[in-house]
Formats: sequence, structure tokens, C-alpha cells
Amino acid sequence: MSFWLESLIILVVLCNLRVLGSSRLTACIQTVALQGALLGLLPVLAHLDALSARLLLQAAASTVLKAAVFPWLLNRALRQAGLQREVEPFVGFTASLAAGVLFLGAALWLAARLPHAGPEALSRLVPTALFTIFVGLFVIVSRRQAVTQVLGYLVFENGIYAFGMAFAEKQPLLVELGILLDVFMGVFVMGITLFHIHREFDHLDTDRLTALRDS
Amino acid sequence: MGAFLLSIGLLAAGGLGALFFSRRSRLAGLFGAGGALLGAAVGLAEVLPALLDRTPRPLRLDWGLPLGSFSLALDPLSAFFAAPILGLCAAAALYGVEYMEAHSSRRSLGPSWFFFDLLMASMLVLCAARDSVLFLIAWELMTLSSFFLVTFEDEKESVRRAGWTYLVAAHLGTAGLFLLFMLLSRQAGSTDLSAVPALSPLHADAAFLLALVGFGTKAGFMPMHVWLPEAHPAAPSHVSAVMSGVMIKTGIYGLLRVLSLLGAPPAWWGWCLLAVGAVSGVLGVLFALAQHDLKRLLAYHSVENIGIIALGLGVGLLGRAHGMPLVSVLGFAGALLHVLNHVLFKGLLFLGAGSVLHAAGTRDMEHLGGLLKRMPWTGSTFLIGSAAICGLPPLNGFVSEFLIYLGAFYAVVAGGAAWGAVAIGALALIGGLALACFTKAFGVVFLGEPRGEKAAAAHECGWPMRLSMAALAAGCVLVGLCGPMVLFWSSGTLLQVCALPPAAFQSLLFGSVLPPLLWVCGAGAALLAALILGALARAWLLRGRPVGESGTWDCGYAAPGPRMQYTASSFAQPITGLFSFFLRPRERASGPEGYFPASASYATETPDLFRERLYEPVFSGVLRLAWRLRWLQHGRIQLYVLYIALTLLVLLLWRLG
Amino acid sequence: MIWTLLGVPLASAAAAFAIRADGPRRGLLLAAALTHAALTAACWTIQPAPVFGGYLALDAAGRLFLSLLSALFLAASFYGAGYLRAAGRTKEEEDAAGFLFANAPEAVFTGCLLCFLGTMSLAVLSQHFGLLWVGIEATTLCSAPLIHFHRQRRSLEATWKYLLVCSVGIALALLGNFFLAVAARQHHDLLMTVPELVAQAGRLDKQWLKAAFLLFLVGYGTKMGLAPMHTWLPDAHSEAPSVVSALLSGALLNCAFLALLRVNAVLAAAGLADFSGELLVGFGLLSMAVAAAFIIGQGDFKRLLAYSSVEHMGILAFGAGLGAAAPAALLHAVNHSLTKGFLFLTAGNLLAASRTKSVGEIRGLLRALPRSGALWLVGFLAITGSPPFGTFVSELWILQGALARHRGVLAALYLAFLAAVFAAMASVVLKMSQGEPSDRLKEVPGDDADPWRFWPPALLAAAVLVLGLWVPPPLLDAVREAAAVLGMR
Amino acid sequence: MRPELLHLPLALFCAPLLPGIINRVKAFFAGRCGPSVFQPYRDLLKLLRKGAVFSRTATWVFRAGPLASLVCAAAALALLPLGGLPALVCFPGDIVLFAYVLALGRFCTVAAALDTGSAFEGMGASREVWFAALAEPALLLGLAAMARQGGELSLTGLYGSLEPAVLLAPGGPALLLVAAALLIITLAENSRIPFDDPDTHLELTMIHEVMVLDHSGPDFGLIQYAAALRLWLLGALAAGLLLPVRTGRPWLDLTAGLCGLCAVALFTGVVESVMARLRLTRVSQLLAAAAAFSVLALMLVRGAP
Repeated sequence: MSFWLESLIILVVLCNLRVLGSSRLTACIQTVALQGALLGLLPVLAHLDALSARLLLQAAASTVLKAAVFPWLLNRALRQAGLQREVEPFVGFTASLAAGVLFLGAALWLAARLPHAGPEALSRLVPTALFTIFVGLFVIVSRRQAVTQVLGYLVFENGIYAFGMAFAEKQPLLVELGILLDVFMGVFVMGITLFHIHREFDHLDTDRLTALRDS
Repeated sequence: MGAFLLSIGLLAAGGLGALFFSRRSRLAGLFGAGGALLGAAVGLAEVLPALLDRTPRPLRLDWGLPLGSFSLALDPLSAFFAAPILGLCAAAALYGVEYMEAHSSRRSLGPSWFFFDLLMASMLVLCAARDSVLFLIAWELMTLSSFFLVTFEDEKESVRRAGWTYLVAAHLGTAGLFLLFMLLSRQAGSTDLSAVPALSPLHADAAFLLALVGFGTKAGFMPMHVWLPEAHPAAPSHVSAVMSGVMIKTGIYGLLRVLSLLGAPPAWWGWCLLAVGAVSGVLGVLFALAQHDLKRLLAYHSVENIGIIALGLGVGLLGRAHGMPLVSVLGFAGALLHVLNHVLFKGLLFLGAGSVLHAAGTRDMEHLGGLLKRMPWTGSTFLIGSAAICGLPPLNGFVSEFLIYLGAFYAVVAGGAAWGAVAIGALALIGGLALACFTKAFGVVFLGEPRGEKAAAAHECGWPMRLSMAALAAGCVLVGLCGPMVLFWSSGTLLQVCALPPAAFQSLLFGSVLPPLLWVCGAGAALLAALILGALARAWLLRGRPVGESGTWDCGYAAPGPRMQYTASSFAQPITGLFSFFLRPRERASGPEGYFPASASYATETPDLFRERLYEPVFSGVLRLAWRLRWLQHGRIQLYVLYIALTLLVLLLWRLG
Repeated sequence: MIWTLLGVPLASAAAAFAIRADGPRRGLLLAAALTHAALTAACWTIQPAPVFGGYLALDAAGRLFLSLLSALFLAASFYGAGYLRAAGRTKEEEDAAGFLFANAPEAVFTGCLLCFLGTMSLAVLSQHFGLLWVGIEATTLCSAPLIHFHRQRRSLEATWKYLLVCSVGIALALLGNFFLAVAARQHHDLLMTVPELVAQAGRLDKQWLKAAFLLFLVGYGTKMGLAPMHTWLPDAHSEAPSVVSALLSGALLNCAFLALLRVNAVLAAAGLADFSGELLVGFGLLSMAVAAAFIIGQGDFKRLLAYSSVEHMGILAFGAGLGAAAPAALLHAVNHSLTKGFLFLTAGNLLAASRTKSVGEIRGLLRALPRSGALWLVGFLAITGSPPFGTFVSELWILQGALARHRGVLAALYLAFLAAVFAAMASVVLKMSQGEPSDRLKEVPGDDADPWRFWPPALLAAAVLVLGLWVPPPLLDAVREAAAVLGMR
Repeated sequence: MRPELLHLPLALFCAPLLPGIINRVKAFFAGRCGPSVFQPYRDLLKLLRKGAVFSRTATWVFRAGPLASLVCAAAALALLPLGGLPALVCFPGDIVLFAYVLALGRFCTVAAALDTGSAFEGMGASREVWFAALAEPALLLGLAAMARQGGELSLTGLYGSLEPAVLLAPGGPALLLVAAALLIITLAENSRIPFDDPDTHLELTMIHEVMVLDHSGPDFGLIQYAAALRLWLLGALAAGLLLPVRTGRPWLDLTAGLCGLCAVALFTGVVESVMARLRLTRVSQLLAAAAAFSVLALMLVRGAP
């Protein structure tokens, strides 16, 4: 059990690094989808001894959403936007990867500061979740296109999801509500807005969305 | 307190009535001015007896605010400041009825009268307030209502600028007062001002400095005076009179009130006030001398007179700190009387300036002249005011300056030579410069020939304006001749300020303060009598002799005209040139050119030193800094998220690390 | 009763989406607002029973904020009805740059507005941290279409930024919820409700609790508009229709503030009041400073108001963090909501009359639009804390609290920022109000006389004035009780 | 007869002698024979008998000016002690009244000058107030120094307590600085060389003379008389300090005082004969020097025990 869990955790970390290092948007979307699928498996692996229907349902729902629905929506937005398939970062890929390593260090350091609170196997999950969160934020910050930002947001959410699944199994209601609303928020509304942005501005480049400013 | 509250009620009723009838300016004026006059009459009935009443009965009402209470009391100190407020505001209201008439065709006067009554009421409440919160509320209302009065003619750019300067300066000063009063109420455990306990030296020093800055801004101490020369010229003249005459005195009142709470003063407080007074006085009069806008000149003179008052307070405090009760009594007495005197002559002078503006349409002295013939009432009363403000006997200004001088001389004799000499030197220099300034103001505006067409066509104003000016002028003469009586009436206040045992105070007052004052006033009366006798003798001498009239002797120049007269700027030039280090006047000249020069011009202006060298750099620095910070909000969403991420990261690393 | 409070707006919202005719829909909006207000008023006499297993309950703090929300929504709905009537007449409008744009369908607007009310009520009523989070999240969702009411580029950009920034913030708050759950993990029986956590605060893990608070602070702080997470606020407030801006600033920010206070209550109960207080004070002062910097020389009057909201959120955080000033901070929340509400509504009137948000193009309001101009000036005085307005009392009270804690330096900074904001706002507002009318205002449409759009802000202004002269004892009690409930002393 | 009643008539009567003496001295230095010392009396009588011409521009201020300045000078005389004779009026602080009564006279003269609307008189008025503004602190600070040394606050008290021993006492020599300051002030206030040249009629250089260009007849006489009184007033201050002869016999003391006054007049005449007028810009420096003397004296004198 612990072996599978740890392999899964390592895969999630690798996914993060790939998102940071990839120059193709489609590749990024695939990676995030893969990460979503891996995280869908996480609660099942983490709580193999106490599986419940509810848990399985949650896992299934989130896997479907994260691994299938979101990538499809994003790919569609990409198709509609037409041209841009490059990631177009503010920060270069090598530098992003270097930053990623730094984030990993910071996540480990922070996790060590927090009192250990859970089964041994899950202890690796805290830094992973934090790392995923950092990477998600970093992607939002360092990439130019609106689609990439949604992608970054998904990674960010994956991190939170990972954390929630690992620890808050006693608060299922909380977790479910959170996941569902986050999903709704993150994708449907953003998807709609992306659509509007595309319609109004004929591009998905947030770098040009700077009419509202004070300087 | 019944009549006092009734007076405030009358003011409120008058103000609200004026606001209600804003569409009909005559009715609005009736309500506004009527409320002010009635309120003043009723209020004086309560305030004047309170001058000598040393056991005031406080009035305390709970109100619906979570802090503070509606707590009033009229002790002699309050009454001393409330009485001039009532008197001058009544005169100004009467004056305003006629003065504002000219504006009534263009706009509604209701708001203006509302704010006038509000200003008066808030000053009254301020003087009687015994609660920090009530005091602050009255203080702010006073500022706001006077701000709206100042910006009455807001279609003018200069007025808007002045209004902003005033509002911001007043607010910055008030920030100091907020700290001061909250400090006091923290020490007292409640916002009741009478509950303030003896403070530790550190707290007392802090409170003194906060009061000096906070109240000093309102009073016009240099260098916090910058709003004054802007706001006073911008306001309608009766408002300028009220603001300069009584509103800035609330700063002095506040300072005295806080000093009365702080216990025995260390010597350096006195030195502070002395320095502030000397700087304000000398620089104030120098800047006044360099102005050629009549009302701006008067505004700088308010700074000067506040400086004289501060000198008196400084002498009083130092006397108290060094254990010289007589010096202390004399210094405080001079300061207090000068408060009253400044109300009278500065009110009078601003009203006179208003009449000039009303009649000639300009405040620029270079376009005025010869008005004494055309406006004999205004001119004569202005002359009285001018002589009084220079501190010349037998008028009221001399009485108060004499007391301060006497205090300083006693200090010199008794061992306080350094500070006594500072006070004497400053007062003497101020006196000499004020004389230069007011001979210029009076001479250029009222004497000689008109320098412009409007001045030539000027006419005397109507009876309400004349009556209010005449009343104030009579006040100047009366106080000058009855100084001892006035001092006796203010002895209750004086005792409160000096904090001496009553018996010792009485013996000092009757033994050493009143006798010289009696001599001074007697000498003044004798001087007046001699002048009258002399005039009769001169008339007798000239009786039956040939008395001719002719043009002014001009040493043979062929075509004399009004433009040949000495101008205000040239009159002041020798002195302003001498002090150009402080004044930094700017010249704009285009000299005559060619064989047949068509025109040439020369103009000077003297902007405020502190405004230009201190406040504008600071403000523009803040502005530049703000512009730099604008970069934060540059429109890129990536960085917005970065802010959040960084904040989180920093917090996590810092607070959990 | 609580179900009704939530049900009325949500059901009306559903109905609003369905109704085709404009007139009845506007009537429905007013009816829903009135019903909500009446129910809220009733809560002051009848204590509603908790429902949903105690997850939803109305405590003193909730009642205070609910009343505020309800009152503001009532004013906004009347104003909104007038606004929709005027906006409905023209199919296409011209923006400042001269582009034509259409508005979103009125049904969507009304429906979202009612949903907004419902979700905000939910946030206020929630006693469960998860539910509270859901409420806050849902408000973002409902308000996004409102901000995008004018279908034009600038409002779209504002909506996008609002959504993304707030989503990040709200996701962090979710993480905070998880951390809170972890902190309570040793005690499986603990429910995530406020009273329970407060009662059992001593048993929570301190380190996780601190981390949770940091996440909540950043997360809800984003929504509340604390600097430096406030970046969405000026954009959204300036581009949304003024009714929406009023609600965003007057009601939504308060909801986030309340959420933060509820977390703070847990920390205070766990003996970490100093930890959270210091942070709140720090963020409060930082917000005031940043807002002051952006108010200086601000060229867009709606952005000016938005930054002023940032400043006041800073004041609230400052007051709440001081502890001693907590009732004052809550009273200030009341004053700020009313004042900012009427200022935004007035700004809407100015915008309708002048068709520009640029300060430089507006002069002489007092002459061109006497009533709105006067309200604008009064609003400036009220928002900067001048007597005789309520803000003066609450700001002074907060100052007193600051000094009571021997924080002279903090008090001085607080005053300095207040003074800077005053000076900066004075220069903007006075320029707009005084002088001769500018070209934009030369021929003004008759909107200044529209009673639907004059009286709501005027009545709010009157309320602020009354609060400056007399704070009703029930309100004062409520404020004190709420502060006690939130564990601030 | 009480001696204090004597001084005022004596001064009023004798004051015109002083300008006579000065003129005589100047004539002597110029090698002329010069007018009699009583010539000023003759001038005055002649002027008082004349009619007058007034400017059409002028108002009552112009007419009142000369009289007021004379009355003020006379009032100041009432405060002045001379050679051991007490003043008519004396009370603590009469120093201040003394200075301010003189200022009142100046105010009236200046206002009257401005009333004519003439450029020249405006110029003179401007210079008059300029010098006076600088002379006033010097005068009052000088008197303060004397007050500190003597412990008295009235002119009578100050001069009454003066005797040669005081000048020799510790701090006494500092009073010589005050005397120097007073002499400078005397020259400045009476518009004497090196401040002003009363003899020239080149208007651009004049101060006092140019201010009274338009006065005629009895008014001009009053002005001349007031000028003589002012010379007496300030001269007496300086002389009293330099010649503190106290024999105990009033008549002897009075004679000494009068001799002192004559000495001041002589000194003035000598100065006028041997010095040239200063450039206007240097005048303020000389007056500042007078003020500096006073301040220095104030610092150096020992306080009264």
C-alpha cells in the first residue's frame, strides 16, 4: 500500500515538473489531466482499509472531472482561439524548473515545521500538496495566456484536493462541497469568461488585458 | 447655562431657517443675521457675568454616542473667549447683511448664512466644552463651516485653492489634537476634561507639543500658518473678520485650556512659545509688509498678532517656571488682553477692507487710493484700527503690548535677562515694522489720489456696514482708555491662567499691575485732550489768515498725476529688500526699450516662504512617491496573483518559521 | 425563519429568471428586498432558532451584518429599479471611448442580484466553516455576471480579474479550512462549527491553527480587499454598475470581514489573540497606506471610492486586531457600509449625468447637479470621518482603542494615513464639486430629479448623519454583544 | 516750587536752542559767521504768523499731522527726567510709553506725508518708517540694559539712580555702549548726518525734510518745533547717561543736564561738519550696529543686587 502511495506521490511531483518544463500547451493539458487522474486514485489508495461507497463516488467524480471534462473544455477553448499553441511564458522553462526545485525545498521545509498529524504514509503528502499548490500559483503568475492560467489554477486546485483527500476524511461534507464548488467556479465560470474574452478581444492573451490600471 | 443654551438654540434656529428659505435671499439673511444677533444678545447675558464667576455650574447631559458626553461649563476662561465671539460675530452678521446683498442676484445665500450661524455656534460650544469628544466635534464643525464660508465664491480658482489649503492644513492640525485629547482621556480614564490627573513629565511634554502643533495650526503660529494668508483673502470679508478675529483665537483658547490641565510648566515650554512668538511676529509682519493685496496683508498681520500673543504667553510661562509671579501675571495679562484687542482691531480692519472691496471692486492696493475722501466713515475707522494694531497709545493695542513689555522688563530686572530681552527685542522690531506696514496700508489705500477708475468711483457703504465698523472702532478707543477696567473684568480668567493663590494674585494685580496701567490710560486720555486742545488752538491760529488750496508741490514736474504717486511696493521696498533673505520676493519686469518706449512694467510678488520651501516640496515628494507606487496596479493579472502568492509565502515562512 | 431568509431571495431569483416582463420583475426585486428587510427586522425581536443541525444560526454578529446587508440591499434595489428603468429605455449605450455596447439581459441582472443577496445571507448566517466558505465562494459566482452587466471590454477585463484573483484567494481559504480540520484532527468528534471550535479551542493544535489562520487571512483577505491582495477591487468596483459597486463595497466586503472575524474568534479562544491581532493590525495599516497612495491624485472617481473601501477595510482590520477597539470596528463597519453605499449610488447618478468617470472632466457639480453634488460633498465628508457623521465617532473610538493598548506609534500612523486620505480625497472631490460646470455637465439630462435614484442615497446619508449624532442604544448593545460573541476584548 | 514741574516748561522753551547751536557749530567749521543761536525762534514766530496753503489732494489727516506730532513730542517730554530733575509723570514701564508716544508722532507725520499723494513725500515716508523700525529695538533694548543695571523701570528711576559711581561699578562701562547706541539713535531719529542731510534740498537724498515739503505756515512751524523737541528728548537720554552729575543740589544738577544737552548739540554739529551722508544701504547697518551695542550692553551689565 505504502509503495503504491509513494509511487503515486512521486508521479504527482513529476507531473508538476513537466507542467513547468513543457512548452506545448496540449502537453500541459495532458499532464494536468494525468495528475487529476492520479489524484482521483489517491483517496482510494490512502484509505484502502476503510473504503466506502461515498469515498469511491467522490474519487470517481473527481477523476472524471479532472481527467476528462476539464481537459476537454480547455482543448475546446484552445481550438476556438485557434492560433496559440505555445505556452509563451514570462519566465523561461529552465528557470521555471529551477524555481520548481526551490518550491519543492520550501514545501519540504514548511511541512517539517507543521506538527505531524496523520498516518505515516500520508506524511509525504503534505509537502507534495504544498509543492503542487506552489507550482499552480507559479504557473498562473508566469504564463501569458488565459488558458494557461486556468491550467495553473487547476494544478493549484489539485494541490488543495490532494491535501483535503489526505487529511480531512472525517469531514466528507466539507470536502465534497469544496471540490464541487471549486470545480464549478474554476472551470465553468472561467470557461464562460474565456469564451467572452475571445469574442470581445479576439485573443486569449491576458498580457493585453491591461486597460484597467493606475499607472 | 440656560441663556447660553438658548443662544445656541437661536443660532441653530436662525441657521436652519436660513437654509430652509435659501430660495429667498432676503428672508435667509433675516434669519441668519437675526439668529446671530439675537443669539449674541442672549449669550452675552450669560457670558459676561461668568467672567468673574469662579464657581461655574457645569451642565452635563448624556448623549447618544458611545463615547464622550455633552458637558459644558462657563468658567472665566471660557467666558473670556466666548464674549468676543458673540460680540464680533454680531457685528459681522450685521455687516454681512449688506455686504452679501451684492451676491444675492447670482446665487442663494441660505447656505452661507447657515454656515455662518453654525460657525458661531460651534465656536461657542467649543469654548464651553468640558469633554474631549464634544470639543473635537465642535472643533471640526468649526473648521468645516468656515471652510464652506471661505469657498463661497468657488467659481474663482484662487478661492478653491485657498479652500483646499485651509481644509488640509486644518485637518492635519486636528490630527494632532486627536492624539492630544485621546492621550488626555487615556490618562483620565474618561473623556471628561476636568478629570485629567497630574501627568508624568513625559506625557505632559508630549501633550504640550501636540497642543502647540494642533492648536498652533489653527492659531496661525509660523510655520503652520500657511493656510491663513490664503483663506482670509478668499473669504467674504465679514467671514474673514470672524475667522481672523475670533476663530484663530480658539487655538489660543485651546492652548490655554490644555496648559491649565498640565500643571506646572517647565521652562522650555515658555522658550518654545517665545521662539514661536518671535518668529511668527517678525516674519508675519515682514510678509505683511511685502503684500499688496489688502486682505492678504491683514491676514499676515494676524500671524504677527498671534505671535505677540505667543510672546505674552511665553513670558507668562517662563515667569511661572522661574518663580516670578509678577512677570507671569503681566505676560498672561498682556496675552489675554491682546486676544481681546486683536478681535476688535482686526475685525474692524477686515470689515474696512471689505468695504473697500465692496466699493472699489479690488483688493489690490496698487489700484486704490484717495478713498478717505470718498468713504470718510470707512477711512476714519480704518485709521483707528491701523493705529491700534501698531500698538500706539492711546488705543487698545498699546495696552496689551505695554503689559507684555512690562513683564519682559521686570524679567530683565529680576534675572531673566535672556528671555526678557528676546521678548523686548521682538516686540520692538514688530512694533516698528507694523508701523511701516500700516502707514503703507492706510496711506496707499485711503490717502493720496485714486490709482484706478474704480477707486475714483467708490462710494461710502450703507448704515449696517458703517454701524458695525463704528462699533468696533469705539471698542478700540474704549479699551484703550479703560484698560484697567477691562483688565479687572478679565481678572478671573487671568487668575485661572496664572494658577496663583487668589490672595497673592489680588495683591499683585492691585499693587503692581493696575497702577501703571492706570497711568498709561490716564496719559492716553491726556494725550487725547491735548490733541483736542491743540486742534482748537490751531484753528484759532489760522482764523482770519489766508488759507489757499493748490496742487501738491511736485518739485516742478510738469504733468503730475495719480500714477506718479509712490506705490505700495515701492513704499515697502527698502525694508523688504533688507530682509529679502526671508522674503525672497520675485520680480517681473519689462523695461522700456527703444527710442520711443511704449510701455514698461514692473511687478513683485512675495509668496510664502514656508509654503514654497517646506510644504510644497514635501507635498510634491509625497505625490511623486504615490506615483511611483502606482506601478503596483499596472493591470497585469499575473503579478496580482504573484502578490497573493508572495504574501502567503512570506507569512508562512515568517510566522511559522 | 432562517430558511425563509435564505429562501426568499433564492426563490425570487429563480422566478426572476423565468419572468419575461420587465415591470413585474422589478416589482419582484422590490418585494423580495422588502420581505428580506422585514424578516431581518423581525430577527431583532424574535431570536430565530438554529437550523440544519446548528450549521445555520443567527448570533449577534450575524444579526448585525445581516441587518446591514438587508438595509443596503433595500436601498440598492429601489435605486436599481430606477436604474433599470432608465437603462432599459436605451438598447445600446456609448462608453467613454465611444464604443457601443449592449447591457446583459435584465432578467440575468435581477436574478443574479437576488442570488447575490441569498448567498451573502448564507455567508452571514453560517456557523459552519465549510458552509461559510461555500457562501463566500457563491457570492463570487453570483456577482461576476453583475460586474459584467455592461457587455463591454473594460467590464469583461474587470470580471476576469475579479474571478481569477478571488478564486485564488478563495481556494487558499479552502486550504485554510483543511488546515483547521487538521488542527482539530486529534478530536474526531469535533464539528467544524464556530461555537464548537471556540468551546474546544484549547484542544486544537496551535501550529496548525496558526497556519490555518494565515491561509484564511490571505484567502478571505483577498475577498475583503486587504492590501496587497486588493488588486481586483478597484477594477471590479469601477466597471460594475453603481448599484452593484455599492453592494460589493457595502455588503460583500463585510461578509468576508465577518468570515475572518469568525476565524479570529477561534484563535482568540485558543489564546492566540496576539498572533492574529498583530497580523490584522499590520494588514490594516498596510491597506490604509496603499489606499492612501492610490487615492492621491486619483483620476477616476469610482476607483477613488474603491480605494477608499480598501482604506476602510484596513481600518476595520486595524480596529479588530486591536481587540480593545473591536466594538468600534464593528460600528465602523456599519458606518462604512452605509456611507460607501450612498457614495456609490451617488457616483452612479454622476456617471449617468456626465457619462464619464474621469475626475478631470467633471467640474462644478454643486451648480450643475445641486442635489447629487451636495450628496457627493456630504459623502466625502462622511467617508473621511468628519463630524457630525457616524464615521467620525467610530474612527475616534478606534483611535481611543489604539491608545488604550499603549500603541502610540500605531495610533500616530493610523492618524497619518487618515489625514493623507482626507487631503487626497479633498483635492479630488472639491475639484469636482466646486467652480463652474464643465462641458460634460453643461446640458444635463433630467436624472438629477429622478426620485428613484435620489432618495435611496439621500436616506442612507441621513442615516449616517443620525449615527453621528445619536447611536441608538440597541445598535450599541448589538455592536458590543457582537464583539463579545466574536471573542474580541 | 516743585522741581518736576519746572522741567517741562524749561524744555518747551529751550528746545529750539539746540538746532541753533548745531547751525552755529556747522557755520564755525565752515568758516562762516552763521546765524544766531536764536534764529530758530525767529523762524518759528514768523511761520506762526503766516497763512497756509493746502493741497487739493490732502484731507484732514494732512492737517492733523503736524499738530499730532508736536503733541506727542510734548507728551514724551512729560516722561523725561533731566539732570536729576524727575519727570512730570513717572511710573514703572514709562519707558515703553515714551518710545510709543514718539512712534505715534511718527505715524501721524508719515500719514500726513502720504496724504499729499506726492512721490517725493511717499519716498521720505518710506525711509522714515524704515529707519524707525530699526531704531526702535535699539532704543528699547538699550533702555532694558540700563534697567537691568539700575533695577528700575521708569525713566526717572533709571536716570535718578545714575551717578558716576554707577558707571564705575562692575558692569557700568557697558552702559557706555548704550550711550553710543543712544547717540546713533538721536542722529537717526532727528534725520541728522550721517543719516540724512537737513541742509540739502535734493529730494532724493532726504528723509524728514522731504516729508514736510507740502506743509506751510503755522503747520510748518509746528513741525520745526516738534523736531527741536525730539532732538531735546533723545539728546537728553544720551546726555543723562554720559554726564551723571549728582551733587545733591537740584540747580547744579539741572545745569549739568543742560550742559550735557548742549554737548550733544555740539557733538551733532561736529559730526555734521566732519562726516558725509552715508549711502542709504549703509544706514541700516549703522542702526543694526546700534541695536548690537544695546544687546551687548544688556549681556555685559550686572543685574541689580
